[in-house]
Amino acid sequence: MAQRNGGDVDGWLETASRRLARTTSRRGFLGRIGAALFGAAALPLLPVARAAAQPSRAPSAPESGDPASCDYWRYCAVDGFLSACCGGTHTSCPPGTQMSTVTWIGTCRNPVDGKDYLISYNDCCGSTYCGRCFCNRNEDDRPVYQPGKANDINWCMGTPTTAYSSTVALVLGVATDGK
Amino acid sequence: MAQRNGGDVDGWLETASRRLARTTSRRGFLGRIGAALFGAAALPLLPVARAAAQPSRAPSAPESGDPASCDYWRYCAVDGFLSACCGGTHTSCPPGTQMSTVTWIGTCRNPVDGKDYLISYNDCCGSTYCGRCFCNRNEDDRPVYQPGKANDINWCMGTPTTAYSSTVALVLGVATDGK
Amino acid sequence: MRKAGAFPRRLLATALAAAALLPLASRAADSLGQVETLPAQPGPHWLWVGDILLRRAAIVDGGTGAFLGQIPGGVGIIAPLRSPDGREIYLAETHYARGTRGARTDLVSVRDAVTLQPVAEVEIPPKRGEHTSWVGGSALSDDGRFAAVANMNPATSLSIVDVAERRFAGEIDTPGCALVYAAGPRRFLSLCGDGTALVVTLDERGAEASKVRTARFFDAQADPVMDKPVRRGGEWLFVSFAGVVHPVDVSGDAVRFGETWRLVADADAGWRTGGMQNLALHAPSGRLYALMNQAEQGAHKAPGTEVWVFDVATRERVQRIALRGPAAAFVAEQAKIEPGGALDWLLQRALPNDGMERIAVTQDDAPLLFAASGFPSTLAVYDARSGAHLRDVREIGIALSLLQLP
Amino acid sequence: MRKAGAFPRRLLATALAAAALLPLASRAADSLGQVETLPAQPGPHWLWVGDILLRRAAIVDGGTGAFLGQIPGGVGIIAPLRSPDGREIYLAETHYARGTRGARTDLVSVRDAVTLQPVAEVEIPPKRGEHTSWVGGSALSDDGRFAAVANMNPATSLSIVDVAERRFAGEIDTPGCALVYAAGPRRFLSLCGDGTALVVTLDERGAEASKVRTARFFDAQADPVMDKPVRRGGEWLFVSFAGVVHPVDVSGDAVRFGETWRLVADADAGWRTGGMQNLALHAPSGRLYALMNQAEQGAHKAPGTEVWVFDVATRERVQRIALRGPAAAFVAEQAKIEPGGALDWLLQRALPNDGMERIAVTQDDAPLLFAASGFPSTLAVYDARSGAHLRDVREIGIALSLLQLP
Repeated sequence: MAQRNGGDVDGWLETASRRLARTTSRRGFLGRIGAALFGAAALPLLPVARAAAQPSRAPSAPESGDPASCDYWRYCAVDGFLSACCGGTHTSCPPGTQMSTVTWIGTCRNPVDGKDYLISYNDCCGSTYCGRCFCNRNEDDRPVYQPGKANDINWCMGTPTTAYSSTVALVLGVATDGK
Repeated sequence: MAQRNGGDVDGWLETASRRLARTTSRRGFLGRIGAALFGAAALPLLPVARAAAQPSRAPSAPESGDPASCDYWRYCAVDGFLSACCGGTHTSCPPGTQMSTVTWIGTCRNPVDGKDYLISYNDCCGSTYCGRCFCNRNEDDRPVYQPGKANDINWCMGTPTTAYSSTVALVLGVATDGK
Repeated sequence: MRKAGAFPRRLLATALAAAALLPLASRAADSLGQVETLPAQPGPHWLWVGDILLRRAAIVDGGTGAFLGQIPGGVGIIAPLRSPDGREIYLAETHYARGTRGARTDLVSVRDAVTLQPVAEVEIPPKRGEHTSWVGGSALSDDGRFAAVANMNPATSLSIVDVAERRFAGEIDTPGCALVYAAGPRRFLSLCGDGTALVVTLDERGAEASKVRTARFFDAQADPVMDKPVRRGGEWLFVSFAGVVHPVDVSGDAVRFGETWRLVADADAGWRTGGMQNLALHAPSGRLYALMNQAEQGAHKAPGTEVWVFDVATRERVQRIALRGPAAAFVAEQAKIEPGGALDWLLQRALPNDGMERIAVTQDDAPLLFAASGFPSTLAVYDARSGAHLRDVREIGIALSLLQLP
Repeated sequence: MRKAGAFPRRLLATALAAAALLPLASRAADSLGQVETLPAQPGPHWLWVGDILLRRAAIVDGGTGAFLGQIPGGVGIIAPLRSPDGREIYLAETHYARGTRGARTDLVSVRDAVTLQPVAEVEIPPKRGEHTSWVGGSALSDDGRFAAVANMNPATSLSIVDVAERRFAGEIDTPGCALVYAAGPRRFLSLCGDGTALVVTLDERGAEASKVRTARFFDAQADPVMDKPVRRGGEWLFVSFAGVVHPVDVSGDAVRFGETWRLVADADAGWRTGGMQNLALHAPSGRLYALMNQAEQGAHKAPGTEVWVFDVATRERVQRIALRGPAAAFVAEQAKIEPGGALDWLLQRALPNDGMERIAVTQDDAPLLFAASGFPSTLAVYDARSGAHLRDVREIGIALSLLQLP
């Protein structure tokens, strides 16, 4: 059935099939379920930060980019389905879910002002997998025994159930520490 | 990016992609989950036959073919994952399941002796979807309000749970009626 | 893009230093704990999209392709019902205490339609039936008071729930008949194996007031009607295996059967109506949409490559809409190829069109036609009047099932 | 092939004619109600294969590619444990009464290893942790008496189950430490965020007899060990982000730390060990298999394109096995292209190799190396000695997770 070797295939079909294969394997729909189901990033040992207990005061960070894209600056340490693709936004959970009160913190550089911001990756919980816009950026991810930095952990904790649906990325403030 | 029209693509890649597409859409793995989740075929109105109450006496039908293939003669009215691909055989359920006691009956012609046999399509229940060798042959399938012939119905009834896993095809005997 | 680790490492060096975060967190810019809500009434182009493996019904806006939210279901059919005032969503659910084993609980859950949060549940007998199309598994009485759930174990009955009082109102046997369709303020209709229908009327408390078998209105042996009808006001339209339309008028005290007519003219021999959900109806214009195929066997279930549009008043076919193939749509999605371009055109030509399994039509003045395939899971959106392909909704699920207007 | 409908139609014409079947059924040739069982002991080439979406662990024979059976799990980690005598399978499970909501129940179920049927269950506190790799979520003490389940909510602890008495034996706090690995007849080991390990010893009733933090054996900040170790007898081998092997000897009363050594020589700069399950070990030969990649970021999680084989005694690399790519394997499966042919060869060349995420090695004298990818779900089987590709196990699941020897 095969008459030619791989180098002879038509450019467009090879391109398409490579794109297909790549997206199927890593970014396609199936890839977005559970390659790593959840998200995480910075922070110390237990007890981890209880985001819900923290006040909201400062003006938001200046913004650019698409919150429905994995490349969006706040997602430098995200690992999960983007709430922005699931009926929520990058700062709010989809209807029918609850935002986790326990969270993990990343530090991402905002391209607009060049500053580093602390980002809280809260999971949206209590529903099924959203299944859209899976993003996994493993920079500075740590093992599960360093839970505050482990993005392999299901952080649906402090919610009525641990069922994971999607993830938001909240700006907590400018990271003024140690830079 | 596209330089040629569809008629110019290399034969082998087109063949492969067509096969891929066809099998992906209908016979590939995803296609085997739930295109129709369950099976069914002949029989009258309620109450449907309770297979477990029926005796086993006659010699088995002469056999040819592959019980792990949709083309196998007993599967003329099957709709589900083949038990033979799931840890069971065409006449026994996989470990960890229970065989349904309520069933639907098909009439299939055995290519070896040319006779028509009554086939009981019992579901294997109490586990998750097997997900292998999905077969759906809709010949003489009827609507759900004719349940004894409706292969869209989950026939995991009379078992501890209705969780569907796979399906067997038992020879009940030669169909002597009305031929 | 990211400045690496100086901050977290320093913190880590200070064991149990969570408190150290608070001064930083006090500058928080985004509010915590925010959860979106939906508008009080569904949008004109919304659609529920069921998924067997993700076990959910998702709300999609066909006009924008946006995914608006989802409600999780249990084992089996997931088919949300919306209260007439739009405020609540009722969902029949089945759960096992241990996933696939253990005690079974069937219930009708009540969700707030704005928050999608569960607000109540009513337990019903653990007898709910399960079938693949997910059509006719439950229904809400036209006055919005009673939900009926079709049981099959294999004996058939209806479980009646008083959704206003959050109360199980009782079970009504429907021997020889199955499924359930709304048929009046306090009335439901089931189809029977002998070609009749069973009309169940409820009293003020949801108990059986009357249960009447109609005359035979179709030949159950020679040409049964498919169990996936559509409704326009007081009339249900059933289509038989051979493409005969059987109108059933439920507007009056007695159920009446209208004159039958054919979808497939002699000139169209070889075409049949088929698929898991093969009819849709745009009530304002009286247009009936039928999914058509040319399968040689099992045509009543085979996916369709075209949608034929009929004027119910004149019984004339007014349009044929050729559907794009699901395989090409799936490949285009995975490869992020936009519809309408050259690559998309090539894909549509290069890949076989295995047909779509389900259709739905919105009820507004600029109606959309949805066509879906379970595997690969694709959801295409067309202009229901022109037939023009508008978009494919990307990443819509793993194993699509019921399409349902909200 | 099938003779159409004369029989059923005639039967249908006779309403409620089920009884008419009995004379026919009395000629039944096949026995009804038969369910397969498994051999008393697992085969040498068996493998458990987890699936996140199908919520199961399947048993596959790598030697034949046969699918032998499955056990369903609940929400979260599905990682079966087998009793030392081979007769029972223990599985930590989490269930919600309403699927994704309602009362939560955590338990350790007991299944007969021959029938795969559940025979008992022991409820534990609803605190079980969930993480993606599924490694280290539970463990069985070496004497087979106690199962330990790693909790995280986010406080960490172990739930201890006396599997012999089917009894919850208690909860042991493990502050600052997480996960669980067997480390002796009545002993478990957890890893701690500061580079130490926590050694928990049980008394005869499964209560805490002692709980000791070891010295620091790795630098938790500069080069932490990955949480996916492998065991050979009394020794666990942990590999750090930078590829340093940390042996941990649990054979004696005190846990001892062996001399570290490197998987990646200077000449191999750019290669790292990574993936969800990136180590395997053939105990009889002392061969360590490591999944290797050349990722620029997040290498500890990136899928691997090669497996490097090391002799643990000499610490020398003895082999490199190039892995076939998952995308090509997936396409070949879907298109039913057999490995080894020309089309297969072309697919392997034409499609990019994104690497595999998990490996496992059987413990017999003719060991098999398994390499799996979650998405697309592919499971490849290699000769673990020669590195030759033997087969791909087809239709193995939707979202593969843990590979585990039975």
